[in-house]
Amino acid sequence: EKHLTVLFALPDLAFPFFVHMADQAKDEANKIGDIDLIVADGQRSSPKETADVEAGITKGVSGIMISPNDVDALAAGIQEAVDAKIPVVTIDRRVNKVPGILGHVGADNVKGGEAQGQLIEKLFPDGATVMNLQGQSGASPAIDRNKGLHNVLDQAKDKYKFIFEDTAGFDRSKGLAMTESALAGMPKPPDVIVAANDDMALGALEALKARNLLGKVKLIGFDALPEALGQIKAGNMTATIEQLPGGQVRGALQVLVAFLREGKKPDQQVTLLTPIAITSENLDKAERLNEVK
Amino acid sequence: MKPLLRMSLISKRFPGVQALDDASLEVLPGEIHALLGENGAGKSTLIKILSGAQQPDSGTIEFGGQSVTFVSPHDAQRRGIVTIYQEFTLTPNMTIAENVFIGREPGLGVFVDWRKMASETRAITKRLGLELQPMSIVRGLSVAEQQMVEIARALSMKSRLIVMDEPTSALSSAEVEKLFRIIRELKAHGLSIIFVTHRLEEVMQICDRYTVLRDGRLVGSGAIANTTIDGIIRLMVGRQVNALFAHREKTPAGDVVLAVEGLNRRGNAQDQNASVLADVGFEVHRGEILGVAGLVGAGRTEMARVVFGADPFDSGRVFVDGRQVRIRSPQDAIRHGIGLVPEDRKQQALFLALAVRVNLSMASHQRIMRWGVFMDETAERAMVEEFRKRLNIRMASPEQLIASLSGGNQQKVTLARWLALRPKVLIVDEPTRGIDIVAKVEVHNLLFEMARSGIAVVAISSELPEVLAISDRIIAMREGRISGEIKGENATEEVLLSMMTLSAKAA
Amino acid sequence: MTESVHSEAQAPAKTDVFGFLARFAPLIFLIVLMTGFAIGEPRFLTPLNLFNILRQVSIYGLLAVGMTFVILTAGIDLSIGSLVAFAGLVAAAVSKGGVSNRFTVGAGQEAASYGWYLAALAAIGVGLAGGFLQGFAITRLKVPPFVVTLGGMSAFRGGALLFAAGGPISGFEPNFVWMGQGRVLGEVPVPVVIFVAFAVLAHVVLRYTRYGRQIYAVGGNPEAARLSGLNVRAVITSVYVIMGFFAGLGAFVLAARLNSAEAVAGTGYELTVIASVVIGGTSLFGGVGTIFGTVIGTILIGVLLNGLVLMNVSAYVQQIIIGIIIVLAVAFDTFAKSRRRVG
Amino acid sequence: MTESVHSEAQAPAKTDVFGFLARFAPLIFLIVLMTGFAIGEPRFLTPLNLFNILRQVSIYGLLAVGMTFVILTAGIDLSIGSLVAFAGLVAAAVSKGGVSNRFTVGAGQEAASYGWYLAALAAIGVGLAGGFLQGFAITRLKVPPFVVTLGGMSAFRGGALLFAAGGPISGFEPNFVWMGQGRVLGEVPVPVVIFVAFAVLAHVVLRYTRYGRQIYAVGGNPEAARLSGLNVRAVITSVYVIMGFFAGLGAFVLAARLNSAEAVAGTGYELTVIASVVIGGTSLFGGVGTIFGTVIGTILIGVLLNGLVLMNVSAYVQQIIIGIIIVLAVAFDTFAKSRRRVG
Ligand SMILES: Nc1ncnc2c1ncn2[C@@H]1O[C@H](COP(=O)(O)OP(=O)(O)OP(=O)(O)O)[C@@H](O)[C@H]1O
Ligand SMILES: Nc1ncnc2c1ncn2[C@@H]1O[C@H](COP(=O)(O)OP(=O)(O)OP(=O)(O)O)[C@@H](O)[C@H]1O
Ligand SMILES: [Mg+2]
Ligand SMILES: [Mg+2]
Repeated sequence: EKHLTVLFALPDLAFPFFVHMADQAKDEANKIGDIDLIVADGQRSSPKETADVEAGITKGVSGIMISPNDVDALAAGIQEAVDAKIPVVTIDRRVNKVPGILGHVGADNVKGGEAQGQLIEKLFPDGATVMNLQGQSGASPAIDRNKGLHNVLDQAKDKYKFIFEDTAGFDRSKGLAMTESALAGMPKPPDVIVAANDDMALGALEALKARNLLGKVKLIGFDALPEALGQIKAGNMTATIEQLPGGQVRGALQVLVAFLREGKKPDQQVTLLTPIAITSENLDKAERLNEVK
Repeated sequence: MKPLLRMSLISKRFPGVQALDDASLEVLPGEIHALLGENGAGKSTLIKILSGAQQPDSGTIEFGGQSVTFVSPHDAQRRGIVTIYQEFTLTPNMTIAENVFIGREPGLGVFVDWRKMASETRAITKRLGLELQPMSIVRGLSVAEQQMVEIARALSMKSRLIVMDEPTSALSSAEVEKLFRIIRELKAHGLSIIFVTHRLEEVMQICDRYTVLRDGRLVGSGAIANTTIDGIIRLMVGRQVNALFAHREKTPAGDVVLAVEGLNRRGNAQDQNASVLADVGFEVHRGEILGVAGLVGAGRTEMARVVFGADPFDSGRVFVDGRQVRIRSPQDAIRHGIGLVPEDRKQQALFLALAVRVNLSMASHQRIMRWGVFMDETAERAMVEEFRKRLNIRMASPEQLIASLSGGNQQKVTLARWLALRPKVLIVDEPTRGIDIVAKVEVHNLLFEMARSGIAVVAISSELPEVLAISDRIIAMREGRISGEIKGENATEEVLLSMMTLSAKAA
Repeated sequence: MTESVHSEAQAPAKTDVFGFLARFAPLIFLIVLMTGFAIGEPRFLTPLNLFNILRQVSIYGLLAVGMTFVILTAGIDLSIGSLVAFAGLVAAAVSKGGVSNRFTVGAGQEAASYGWYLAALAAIGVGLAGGFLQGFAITRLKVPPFVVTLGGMSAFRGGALLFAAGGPISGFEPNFVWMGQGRVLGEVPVPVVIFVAFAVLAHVVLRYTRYGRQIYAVGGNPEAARLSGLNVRAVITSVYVIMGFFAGLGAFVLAARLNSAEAVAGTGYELTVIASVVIGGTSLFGGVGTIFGTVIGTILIGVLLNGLVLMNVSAYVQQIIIGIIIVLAVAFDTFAKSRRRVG
Repeated sequence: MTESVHSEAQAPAKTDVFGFLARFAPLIFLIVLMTGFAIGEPRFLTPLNLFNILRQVSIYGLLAVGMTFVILTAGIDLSIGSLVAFAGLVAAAVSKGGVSNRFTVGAGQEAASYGWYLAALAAIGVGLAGGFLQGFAITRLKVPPFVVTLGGMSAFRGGALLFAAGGPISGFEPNFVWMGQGRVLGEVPVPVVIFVAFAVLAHVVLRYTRYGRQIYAVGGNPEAARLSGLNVRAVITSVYVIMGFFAGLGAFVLAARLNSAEAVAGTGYELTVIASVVIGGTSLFGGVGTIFGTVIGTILIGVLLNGLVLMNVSAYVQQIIIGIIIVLAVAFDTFAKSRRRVG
């Protein structure tokens, strides 16, 4: 067994979603054994994450796992790693431009947004009024999730009306304030509130609670955080989107280790896990259900 | 008699200078004690140590028979030592009353009683003969008024010793008289006073004893009654100095260079509608020194600033060499050959963090540029050297920070800044404020030399002897108006005083 | 910086137009803005919406009150967003009954859960400690406030992230949550009551106490204040401690309001809060400003955010408009003040 | 702010320890830091890593050079992060052959694609315009720089988001990309060359030209500068224009380096850049500072970020350490200077 040092570059460790990824990676690394895992925080900045990759190259890591902050902007950094003959596995978001990436394990954000849209279609086959809390302006997951949602619902524009759309910056208190303001300005509450992450959905939840609309307005989040799962269990939230981050990370690390220790290339270069909408009916499919106490 | 204060063998070093070198000072109860010395002799440093604002490197202080150490100004104040510093210590955006009672506001518990604060302030300003509203903001006051507020604050404190570091440098004779009256009153109540000034006549007039410092060392002390101005000067500079005020042979005045007509400007801090300048008009000739006399707040500074384009005006016309010119900024004024040496050196003239060389050349970059963009530092150094010689500026090197020069030398650099520009008209506002007697004579000589070289000099001064000594012609101002004009040789202090205090019509 | 003219609002009330304008410039600006929104969207003026606005600004408002003290001494505090996150997490952990079970999900009815007042005290304690540390660095190490609190911004955020280990802490006991979500007297949200109460207290302190005058004196001319016998270092340290107090209190109310605390809370608050204070007429150069102005400034920003959302202005355009209005509001105030008095 | 003491680096070089320390405090601090990292991780000192650090800091460095001009006049510019995003997007769109086909995917070999120099000019043009607007508001509306550029920060970000509504723009022609990713003389990254060239140019301007003199004068004492016949307004406006130039240039290099431009680029840069400048010994109160110091300050922050990652320090702890080191670096500089000259 060869001792390995693996760099895991993440876009933002201030967000629970990525922290969970990091925890899962550490756990998997322990399970596999004899792996030093270096976790680097890109702090939401592509140049910073590029610098993290470069630091990894300097350190001479055996392999790199990366969840890119932005697929285009990180291409240069990943190319450097590939050029330095360090195997790279991408997670979550796929970098097409760089040839020679060992593999990709991910669940597409656009697909996740589409799952939100499909759920709305399922819940309201006859149409609905939709309030959409978007993620941080300009950030690529925000753009992609929004795009997926619109991909689905815009096909039936006359049925599904976006009566309110604004960014709440992935932030819980903005989600709350925005929902309050929006509800105050609407003659009638929307049928469904859909948010680009669970944080904003949980903020909206507090606003709904204050106006006694809990359960009356459907509320859909994204990321399947334990807290959201708990609220779904309690019936206060309708759904969230599970991208199986733990599964992605574990799969990616296995691919990397297999290559480094046995020289085995993955069977398929790209492994896509399909994001699923978690509702009270399929809660058991959620990765982090065990964290709900 | 046992001294009230005994400072012994006080030393204080700043990087590069030994400001105090075993200096000592004794003050008796109920006396007015003059602390004297050239610029940079260490007077203010000694005072700051006495008031707890700075700590000495070595030495001891006894006050009221007890050995004391002051680690903060608060300590000294608690013991009854009250200081009026040379640099203003007012807070511009607060009211006069607040400034007077800062840190000692009257009131109940933690609360301030505004009404009481205002009435007590009014009482003190009355005593000083001032017409100031306790609730008006300090930032709008003239320099002299601010000085009076500083004095009011000192009077409002319970004290056994009041230290006054150059309180009169910003005052004209009328205010000085009021101040002296109060000082005598304080003395009569048994207080002691340390009095710093560069005007030695004042020392003769009011002080009981003196102490002279030179280069941070005690060089002499004694009773005023046993000495003369010349004797004090000898102690201060360490050699014989002859002329108090230099004299010069008068040259015939040339053509009119600058003429001002009907200048008006309204509005000040206290009153929007008051006139700061009302129908001001005057002429200056080539090679002439025009003295401008006036009481505090008479509008002399304002007139100078308006002519120089530093402040706007409402109406009026300015002519240079007979042609009307539009002056709306200092740049305009400079382009037409007008310069201004402002009243407040620190705030308005000096770049304290920059070298002497850079300060000196600031207004005349055009003269020492290469290819239109680069500074020619060789030429610049030559220029500094030229003025160092001509003006006898004492400095270690052109690269020395100007902050480390003495006041007199700073003033010479400021004058040099304008001479380098070769102006047609140079307005100097209180050109010898706060500089020692020797430097003052040098500055006067400099003004004479400027006049001789054909510059028209407008010299504003609150010191009547100075105005009388240097001017070919004198105008007096009162309440924003020109209240009189007189030829230099015909003028006396009495005549000028009456022009300054009587209304324009009566004059 | 540039030679802008500012002045105290305490000048004697004269009957001149510019004096009036100068004194009430931010209020006038606010009224104009509100009128605009009311015309554009009648629902803007409903009591429900106005209370929403007040509740939304109450946390910014508490921070802005603290920031007024800091800015009056010519200081600045960039660390408050991070400090709010940190203090909120600590309050949350306390409410959940200690650090070990901070991540248990549920409404916090566990036996070990501590009362809301302990949570509040914990948050305030963290705020005070953070503020004191920074005040100490500013006065003793003589590092400018901008730099110290920039360092604090990074360090407290790191601390918050470390403490939260990535996960939000949520689900508090009902009394805690009531402090953020409850209402009194029928309609008035509790956070608004807290905000108003502390704003009034701060106003009294600044306007009527010796300590308040000392703050203005230190801000107006620190050297003069020192020579007048004031303990300048203590005053400067104290304003950061006060800011810390308000950061802790704000963190507590924020956690209660969201029923949750997380490490990314408060990001970017510092700039919004500073903008509120400055719009309210407080000078960044120190010595000039009032709590009344700060309250107006805070509400102005809240109205702006709410009104633009109500009028359905695109999120991007909102940012542009907000940027421009901040500048215009301060320009208006500066203009009014400069006309009042000849500089 | 507080009474810290700063002074010009142009004082005569004397052979006193504190004078030397004061002059080279940031450099000494940097050397100590680098020694620490070199001991902890020998790979830190490899040429590859050192060039990486230089390349990583080159964009911050360009911005910091511009910021030095601004801070020398006692100003500040909080808008640069947003301006970088906006200018980068415009450059990207130009490179892709115009606004209409800015989102086409591919390496930009489309017929309509414009050359890299046009892209660079566009970015710089945007920067200059943004800087001028802000300088104008500061000098004419008399709004403090902090407020104007806070407004600009919001407004330019809104503009960038509006421009990039569809997401990042990426895939430029090879010459463009070379400006960010290429190397010359074997090893030296192009961005480093650009940074060094402009730093030298800025040094010459500040140290040897009349304009540089005027900047120090205006920063040191604006009133005295005005009374010496300097056009203070023009000088102040100009430094924001210069800052804008560097923001545009930085945006161009950043876009080239990442082969992509996005609306969220540059978030938070302003604070890192200001920290670099201040660590380099430039006083926030104006009139004191050098480009040399700024370069050192920038490298110091780059070294810190790189070294901590190399030594495998946990991400959260990194933030705490960075916060503390920023404060310590400035404290060391202040201390050294205060010993040289007492104020
Ligand atoms: N804070 C300081 N740092 C460095 N040098 C100083 C400082 N304060 C005073 N000095 C120097 O100490 C010496 C004594 O200065 P001081 O101000 O005591 O003189 P002074 O007698 O009051 O002069 P003046 O009549 O001009 O007021 C001078 O050389 C001055 O430059
Ligand atoms: N910056 C200012 N703002 C408002 N009012 C001012 C200002 N400067 C001076 N004044 C007022 O203008 C009037 C004229 O003052 P000015 O300074 O011109 O008088 P002066 O004759 O030079 O007296 P001083 O000896 O005090 O300098 C005074 O009443 C003063 O209060
Ligand atoms: Mg003195
Ligand atoms: Mg005057």
